[in-house]
Amino acid sequence: MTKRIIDLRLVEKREWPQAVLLKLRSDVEPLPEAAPGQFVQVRVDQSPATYLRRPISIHFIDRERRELWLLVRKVGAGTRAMADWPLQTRVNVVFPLGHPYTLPKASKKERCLLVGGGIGLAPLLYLGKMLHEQGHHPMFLLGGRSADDLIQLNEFEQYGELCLTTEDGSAGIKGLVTAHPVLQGPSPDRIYCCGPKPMMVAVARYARQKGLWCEVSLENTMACGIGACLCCVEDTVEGHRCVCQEGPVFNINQLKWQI
Amino acid sequence: MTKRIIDLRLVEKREWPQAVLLKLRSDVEPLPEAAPGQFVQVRVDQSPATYLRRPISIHFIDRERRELWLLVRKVGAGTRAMADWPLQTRVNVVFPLGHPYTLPKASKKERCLLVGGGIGLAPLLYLGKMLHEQGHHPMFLLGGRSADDLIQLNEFEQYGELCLTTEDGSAGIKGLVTAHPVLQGPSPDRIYCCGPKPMMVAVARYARQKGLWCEVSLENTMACGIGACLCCVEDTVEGHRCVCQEGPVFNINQLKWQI
Amino acid sequence: MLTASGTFGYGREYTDFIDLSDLGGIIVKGTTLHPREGNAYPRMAETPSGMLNAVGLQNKGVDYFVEHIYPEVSQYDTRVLVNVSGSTVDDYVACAEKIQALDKIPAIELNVSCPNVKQGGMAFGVSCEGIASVVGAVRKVYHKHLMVKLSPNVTSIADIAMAAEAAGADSVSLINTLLGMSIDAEKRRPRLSTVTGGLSGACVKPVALRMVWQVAKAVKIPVIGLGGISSATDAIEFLLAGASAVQIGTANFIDPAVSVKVVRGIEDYCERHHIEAVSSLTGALEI
Amino acid sequence: MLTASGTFGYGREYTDFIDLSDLGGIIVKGTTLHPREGNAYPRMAETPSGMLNAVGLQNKGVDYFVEHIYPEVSQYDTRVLVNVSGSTVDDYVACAEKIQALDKIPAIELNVSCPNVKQGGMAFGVSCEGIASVVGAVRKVYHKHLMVKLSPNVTSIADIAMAAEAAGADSVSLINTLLGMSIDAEKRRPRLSTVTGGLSGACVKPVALRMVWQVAKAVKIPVIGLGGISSATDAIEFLLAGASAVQIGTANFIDPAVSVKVVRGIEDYCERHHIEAVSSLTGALEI
Repeated sequence: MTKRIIDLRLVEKREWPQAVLLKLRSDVEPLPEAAPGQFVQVRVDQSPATYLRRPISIHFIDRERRELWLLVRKVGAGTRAMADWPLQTRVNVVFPLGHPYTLPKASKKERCLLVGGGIGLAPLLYLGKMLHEQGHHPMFLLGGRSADDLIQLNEFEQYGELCLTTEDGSAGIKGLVTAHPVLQGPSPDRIYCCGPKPMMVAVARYARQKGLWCEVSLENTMACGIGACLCCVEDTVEGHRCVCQEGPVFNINQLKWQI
Repeated sequence: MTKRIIDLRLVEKREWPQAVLLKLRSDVEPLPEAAPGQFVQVRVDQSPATYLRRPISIHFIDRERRELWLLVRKVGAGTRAMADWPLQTRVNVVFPLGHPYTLPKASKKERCLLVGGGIGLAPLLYLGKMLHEQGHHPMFLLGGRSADDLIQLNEFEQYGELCLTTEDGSAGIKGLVTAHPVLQGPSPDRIYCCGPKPMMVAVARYARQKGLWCEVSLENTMACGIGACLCCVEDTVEGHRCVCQEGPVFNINQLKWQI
Repeated sequence: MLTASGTFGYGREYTDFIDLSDLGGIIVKGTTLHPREGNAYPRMAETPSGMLNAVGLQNKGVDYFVEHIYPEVSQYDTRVLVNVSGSTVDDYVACAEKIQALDKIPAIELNVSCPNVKQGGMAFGVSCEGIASVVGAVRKVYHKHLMVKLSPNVTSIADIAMAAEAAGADSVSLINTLLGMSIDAEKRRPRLSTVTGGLSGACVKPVALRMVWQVAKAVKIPVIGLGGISSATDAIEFLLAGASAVQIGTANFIDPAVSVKVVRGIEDYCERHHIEAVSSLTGALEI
Repeated sequence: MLTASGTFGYGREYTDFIDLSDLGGIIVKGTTLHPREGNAYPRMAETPSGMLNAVGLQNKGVDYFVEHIYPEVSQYDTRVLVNVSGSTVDDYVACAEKIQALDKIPAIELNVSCPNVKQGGMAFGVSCEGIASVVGAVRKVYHKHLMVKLSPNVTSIADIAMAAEAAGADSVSLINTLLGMSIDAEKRRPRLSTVTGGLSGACVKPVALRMVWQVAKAVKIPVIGLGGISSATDAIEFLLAGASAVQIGTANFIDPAVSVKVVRGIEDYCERHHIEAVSSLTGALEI
């Protein structure tokens, strides 16, 4: 997949207390091919505090409308500036970047558990859609601090069953995702995970104990996003590897996490 | 006049090829007292290229509507970012700053010639209004490269007669302001001037030759705007003086210009 | 929390915006034995997240200060320190002696690091011998608190700080400005009349933090940190790196009320983190 | 126009965005005699108008380069230079010799200024004796163009440059990164695993320009300018200050096509100003 630098236009926006959904449209050319788990590097010129691009995972791609959807947690100067963008803002992005989630072969229908915590649910929508389209059976296990974090649920519902948890019990099961009873049921063929590191470690531990296939998506601090600066390295069984290029998605067996 | 740091709201905007008019309203409190020739320091957070505030002269104050009008030439990153502000933008300004134009005594009606070049016409609107209100007879001599530069004329007209020049002849007399025949007529009692330095030097030379009272407004590059950093100094007969504090308005006799 | 010399005038420039008694103190601008007109205009250029200045110690001289400024600033309900500059050791000494006679000035900040004046002190500030000669000479005649402001334009600022300490400094403040330059490509001319000038503002903060960290490990006297501080968070970073106090400089130009906001913000941080004494933050970086 | 070492990988990371033949050349990343895993994560912190990095010369060693990378990069239709780093003089010499054997590498850039590695070269780059020892030793064995990359973390970069010139350097490039530091005030921890790191990006441009100006006046060999260049205007400023060529570094991270835009922008500038040879801009600053 060829990486491109492309100007998009902000055509729709939806805001939650912690996050914002940005729908960016390509007016001129079709969007580049991209796969679930890949990310984009977004230029944020509107703030003196954002010198570097902001890496944001691909939430969804609507190929017909030439729309790239980003689900962004308002956490720092850059993401807050993005949330303040008025409609029609011209947004410069580099994409697709990074190594995507590994999809099962279409021939064998598999049960896939997609586990997302906080803003980590972002990449799972496009992943769920692709799995659903290929005839697999995605199930979404989404966790947050409170109901405020569990967003875009009507979108997720289109592609699979939802299992929800919140730490404060304001929606779904009270507790962390690992407390959800679905994990006590029949084992999935694959686990895809994205979220805060402690949550991913817990999910990886579950997978390791059950001997399940599991991929996680990391978000190490990065500069270039294209494997040039070597800043975002993760310590893997093959040594330091760039999260932006050889990740963000890694199989848990590649990582040297204590699990 | 007490200087204040105050948040205003952009309520109206009008754009020309080279300039933009920004009307900023105070929602909460009345605007501070300010006099013609004073300026404001505008914070421009929306661009990484604008670390310092931008000094902009007061174009007009509509006290009833609590509006401060700024007429801004789109010349650099800061002023272009200002021109891109959407309506409702919260704008942080420090004002009023600097030493204003000297108004004649209200008791004696004087003929005042207000000479503006390019964006230098900005401070003359509020000055013209104040002169007009006090019963003086302001006449505006406004010059630009082309008709595009001669803006807000319907506003100026409310307070006095207009004499126009353009370098390309697209409006008014073709040539510089000093070529306008009004300068060959009866001498005004006072000349107030603002514009590019060569134009102000030419006007100052005219005033000196005729022995006329003349004030000019300088726009030396400045940082603080309140007399603390000593960056914007002008060489005067009393030594280095801060344009932001002891100016921007100086009588030509205070300056060491070669006129 | 102090306001940095050369960025706060004589304090009165800011009284419309803040109450000076809310500050730990102010350091009034560089004062020299003889009056100085400073450098020619232009003296300032904006840079990415910072600015260059080349003011060149414009001031009316120490005698004018004593006679006309001191009576006013001595009334302030805050500590007033005087930044002392010079071209020769004798100048520094003479100037320091005159300030010492002023009851309400508890300390001077010796500026051995101004990059904008030929013989403006930076020559003293970039070698251990140079700094020892000035600090030692002033120490002999000046018996109140002697703060020495260090230049960052050196290979090892820790060595310079140790030399200042050995020569009798009571504290060091750092960093002064980094020597920089700005060019107008269209006009093919430098943007400052002096070609080079001193860089300050947010852009220098990473360098300043590093130097404070290095110096705090090297000396026993208090370190006062400055360089790009514009928020309480910035200030706390300097404390964690080893500063006992901080100065706010260029940020005063952007927000004339920033100094008070930083004071309040540090209080909030301490409350939020259950810290009783701000001083416990000094050097509390967990490596 | 070259792309700076450590910011352009081995060139292939950028071929989706630009045609390498549009560039004057690329400098591939710091290569050492032995493989290096580099520093632990985190290695990067964003700063106002810049970034700190502490990569620590991660690379697979010169033998891997010769065997696996060279065959690919030697096919590029652009000049390929190799940045050579080391911990000892012998390492530099051995590494340079191995690169010399590669036909399609016309020059090396000797990195005596990496701030992120203990014994990473910066110790050599901050004294005249240090730089003379490395440059002199490499010069004896390396007979192609020898560029030496200078550290800005020094009191007098002109002195260092003169020492490099005297020891046989064919050109000097500057500046490498400024040593800086970043702290997370909430966690009270440094943001880099190495505590300090190298500052680059737009924020350092004023310092880089000043140093290029100082060095260009001090040496006769060509000066290659870098430090915060992200536009043709920036590049032209360095040429006017005395650079014969420029490198683009951190800006490649923000706009992967910036290098080609700078090349085109310089052409536009020359056309607009009726300049026939770009070389006539070198040192053309009007003081």
